[in-house]
Amino acid sequence: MSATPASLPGEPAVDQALARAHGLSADEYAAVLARLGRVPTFTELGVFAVMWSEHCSYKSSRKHLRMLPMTGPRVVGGPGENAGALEIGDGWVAVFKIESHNHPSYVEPYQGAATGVGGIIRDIFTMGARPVASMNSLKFGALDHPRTRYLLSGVVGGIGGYGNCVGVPTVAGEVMFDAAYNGNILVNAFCLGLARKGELQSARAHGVGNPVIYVGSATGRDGIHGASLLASAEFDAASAAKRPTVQVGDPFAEKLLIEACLEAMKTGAIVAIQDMGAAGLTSSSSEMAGRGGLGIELDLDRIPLREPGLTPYEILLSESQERMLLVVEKGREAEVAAVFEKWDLHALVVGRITDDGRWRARYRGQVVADIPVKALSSEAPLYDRPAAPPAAPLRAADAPARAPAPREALRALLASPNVGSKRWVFRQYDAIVQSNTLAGPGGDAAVLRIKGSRRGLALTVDSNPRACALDPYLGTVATVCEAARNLACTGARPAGITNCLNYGNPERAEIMWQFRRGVEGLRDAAIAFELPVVSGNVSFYNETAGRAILPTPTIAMVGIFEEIGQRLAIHFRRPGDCIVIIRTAAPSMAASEYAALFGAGDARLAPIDLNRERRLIEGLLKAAERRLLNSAHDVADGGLLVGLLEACFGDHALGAHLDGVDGSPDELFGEGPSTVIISAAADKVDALREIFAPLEVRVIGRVTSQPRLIVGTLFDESINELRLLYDQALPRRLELT
Amino acid sequence: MQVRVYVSPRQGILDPQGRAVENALKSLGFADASNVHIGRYITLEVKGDSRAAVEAEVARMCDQLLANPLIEDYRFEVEGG
Amino acid sequence: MQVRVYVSPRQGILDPQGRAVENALKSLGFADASNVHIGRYITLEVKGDSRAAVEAEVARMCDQLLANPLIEDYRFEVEGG
Amino acid sequence: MKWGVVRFPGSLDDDDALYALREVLGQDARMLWHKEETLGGVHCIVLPGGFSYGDYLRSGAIARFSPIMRSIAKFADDGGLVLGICNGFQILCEAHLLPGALTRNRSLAFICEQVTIRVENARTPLTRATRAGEVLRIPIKHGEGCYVAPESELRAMEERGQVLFRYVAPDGGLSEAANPNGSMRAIAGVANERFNVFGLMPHPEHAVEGELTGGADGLKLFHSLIEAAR
Ligand SMILES: Nc1ncnc2c1ncn2[C@@H]1O[C@H](COP(=O)(O)OP(=O)(O)O)[C@@H](O)[C@H]1O
Ligand SMILES: [Mg+2]
Repeated sequence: MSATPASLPGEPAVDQALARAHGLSADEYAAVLARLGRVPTFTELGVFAVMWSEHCSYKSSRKHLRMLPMTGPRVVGGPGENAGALEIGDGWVAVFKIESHNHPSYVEPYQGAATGVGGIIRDIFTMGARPVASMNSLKFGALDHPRTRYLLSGVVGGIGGYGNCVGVPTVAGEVMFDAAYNGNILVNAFCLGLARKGELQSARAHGVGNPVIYVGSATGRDGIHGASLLASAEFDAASAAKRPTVQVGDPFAEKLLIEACLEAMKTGAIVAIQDMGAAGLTSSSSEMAGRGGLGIELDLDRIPLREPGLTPYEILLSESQERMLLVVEKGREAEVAAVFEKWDLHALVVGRITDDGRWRARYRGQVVADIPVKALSSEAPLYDRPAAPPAAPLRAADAPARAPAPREALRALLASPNVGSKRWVFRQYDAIVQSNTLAGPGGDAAVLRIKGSRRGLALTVDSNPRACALDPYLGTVATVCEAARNLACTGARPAGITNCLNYGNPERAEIMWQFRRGVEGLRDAAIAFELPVVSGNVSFYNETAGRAILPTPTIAMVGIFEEIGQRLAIHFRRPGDCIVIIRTAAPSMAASEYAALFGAGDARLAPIDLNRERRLIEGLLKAAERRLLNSAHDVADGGLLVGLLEACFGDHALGAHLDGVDGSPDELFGEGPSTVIISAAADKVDALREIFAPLEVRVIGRVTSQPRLIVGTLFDESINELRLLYDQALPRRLELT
Repeated sequence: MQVRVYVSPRQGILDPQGRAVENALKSLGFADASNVHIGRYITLEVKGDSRAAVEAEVARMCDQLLANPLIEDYRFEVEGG
Repeated sequence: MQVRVYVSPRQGILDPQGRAVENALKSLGFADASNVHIGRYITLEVKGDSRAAVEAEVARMCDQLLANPLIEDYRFEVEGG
Repeated sequence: MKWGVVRFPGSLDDDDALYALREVLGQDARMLWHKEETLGGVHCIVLPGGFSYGDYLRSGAIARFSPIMRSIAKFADDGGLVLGICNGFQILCEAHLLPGALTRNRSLAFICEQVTIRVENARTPLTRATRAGEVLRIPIKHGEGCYVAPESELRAMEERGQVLFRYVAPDGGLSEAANPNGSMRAIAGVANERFNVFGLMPHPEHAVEGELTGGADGLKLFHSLIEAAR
């Protein structure tokens, strides 16, 4: 029945050179010819190019990602679905994922970041989960780089502009500035949704003859080859010519889609559903058919278009936002359409499921593409690219440039945009809509309640590219440890990981080595903490003119409270409480902000003892459960004193008097393996010693009602004054013109 | 001199604002309205010796700040001088 | 007919966007720019029998939806027909 | 007392308002769909926060024309109680049920944070459970909350007591820094001349659970309305 597909009049002739221009290597083009048994049509070439791009096929990373532990007693839903899901108790399932939108955000920061948020939210509700929380991880170039402020305000504006308008609270995130990102910023967006167990939606088509339905915005020329090809090639001057039309987000359309899709799912008539993300209609249709082992036929004349004259090639490759593709039980189309009409959306039948395993598209009575579904969905090329460590370390230790007085060092650290408060950023995000946010941005992790349950969730996203630059393996292990600690400091038990692995060009052996070591670090740490990696994303080619970003594996972690009443905050609460630190190893200057400001970085990261890290986590959880603690805070950027001050910066204007620290720069400002600061009543300290053994529980001072930071004879400083430095770190740099 | 700059969404770029307003106009009973697009209307004064000099300066302002060339087109008028 | 509507902040109403753009222009070195105001530029097509009919309809659109008379002024041009 | 919370397609705090009324305050509250025209015999209508119709043009400009707004205008005309929160406030202004307009924040940025507001008139159905001069802690989250009205109108509103809340520092004092969005006369909330229609930018429905989330000062406003309807 199927006529041999042909290119349309006026379309370029397909040959190896054109394939090359589409990013397909000679071998890949040969594989296309072999799979089809003929020369592809122009449309088919475009389809292969996007589906076999790095972004869509994970061809360089897939082999390594298989190392990651993806299963566990809480994991639900098989691999291959759109996002991972975790059972969290009381019949609830949490669906979460993080994804990059780096290149689009560099080109057009507002829309790039906005559509990144929109895309990840669609990934979540497509699974039948209501999106309840967002986070983001942002890396910018140096603040004094001419483009940084523009990119920062655009990205933050775009995240807020989209997230605030769809009603998903942005509850946590991170921001870092480093010259390594001058030419390649990173925008990684996370979303978590909740579903009732048993109500997860599938993206696996079944039922031959079932109609394929399109809902959402009309298709335009946006982002043709956008996410797929742009994110699969280095970013250089030449790519300016390749630059796709910028995708513009429409958060109101997304809000309608969220509500309408979740409501339509309740009819039970939806067999499969997937958002049209990268490679739009092509990937969503071929992946749904592929998972079901079936075929699919699309009638391109029925696709709603935003402007006339789009070619089949453009329709299939468009990355217009806010679109969903559904497979619906035959005969129940009207029922589904009625729900969408309620939300002023139109559900259009644009194709059907077939039994022949082919992915076929018709346009004006002619077949323009006819490809085995498997060739698109599961038979993309796979590479084992060469990997080798670099000849010289990425970042050598600087000679100590100078050794500032501790008082001066502390002030410089507090005023550093990497250490100071990120309030300028997160006050632009609605963090409280949905009324579940018990702790929003500003703590170690966000805390959400689940209404009608004693349970709750904690969320954090972390990365440590400077550590990864020194050692991509240990840096990743350290990042996982930090995320787990951030959760445990709120009293939540770490339960699952999602990750976004941002690296340079994988065709270079040293980048591939960084990547492989990163995945190994993630694997080892995840196994040590018994945490499944339920979803993730890889972003390669983050380099400009041959200069790659620092290796940046971003780890988002979700923790569970069985009893939300046990949650802890970072702020000291009672004058007279003991201030206690617990460490897994001696602090070090390696990869610290102190080293970045003053030099004096160690060339090597200290090894990490995962058993001790785990003790620390378990100790925190047990102490929280027995309600021994009044606060807990993880020491991160800036080191111990900065951490102490953050614990003082609560509503109560308390202070700290330390007499148990040695006053060396390493002790006061070192970061490196883990330290947590807790406060507890003096009569609880013995119980803490028992719980944390063999880790040392060291009492270093007392919480005071006087708002001063007193460290032996070294300092006696006004907390309010230091707080001003910390609060103004970003505004002072951004708002002065 | 008095300058008026008109910035509008580039053709083919999604214009959610225009679409929302078009729908609203329709539902208000203005069935005759179509193809609605929304951009920015910027007025400013620019000192300069000649109209040509001002025009050149305004073009630079547009390229650098007033319009985003990736998603917007602009045109402008200079009056006086 | 082709219609262009210009909506601008009413005199005396705070126009923080205009001020921000003015500051940004200054910091980019455009010292000659002043009195910057930012409004909306709306283009649309309106079917109608006569120019007068279209003008009357557009005025209604502006009063009802396109501008808020408390804070904004508008004017428009109709072309063709 | 029966409450109706209006759901526009882009409403976001509709469920939060319903949660506060039902679960926290134990009230009889129902959702009203924007395409409906019947109000179901409620005593008080809440127009919640969000982006009613995307609000790309001006906040509330399009929502004002929805079918339910016709009924609400009539309801208000008959003396029914109407509370607009954030986007609801914007809609009520656009619909001319409240004076003035809400424009972009002075900083041009969206702001989400706890603010403190001072009660300026405690003898209204929305404020009777508070004291004049009392400072309430309630969160805001908006990009267009800068209240503007002609000077003559503002003077008349002040004389009639229509200015209900002002942004102040925690000690109750007025200051530039305490005015988060640049509102004229630091106005955070107003009433109509008849004192049955109210609008405010802060979100009382996000300040009903004490320690848990945003404080409990929002309860005072809901309690006021409950007393008033008695
Ligand atoms: N982009 C962002 N979005 C939302 N919240 C952010 C963002 N950046 C930082 N934050 C918040 O600021 C606080 C400090 O961030 P960070 O120093 O990275 O935390 P930590 O060191 O504990 O991981 C955290 O509560 C974080 O959630
Ligand atoms: Mg932390």
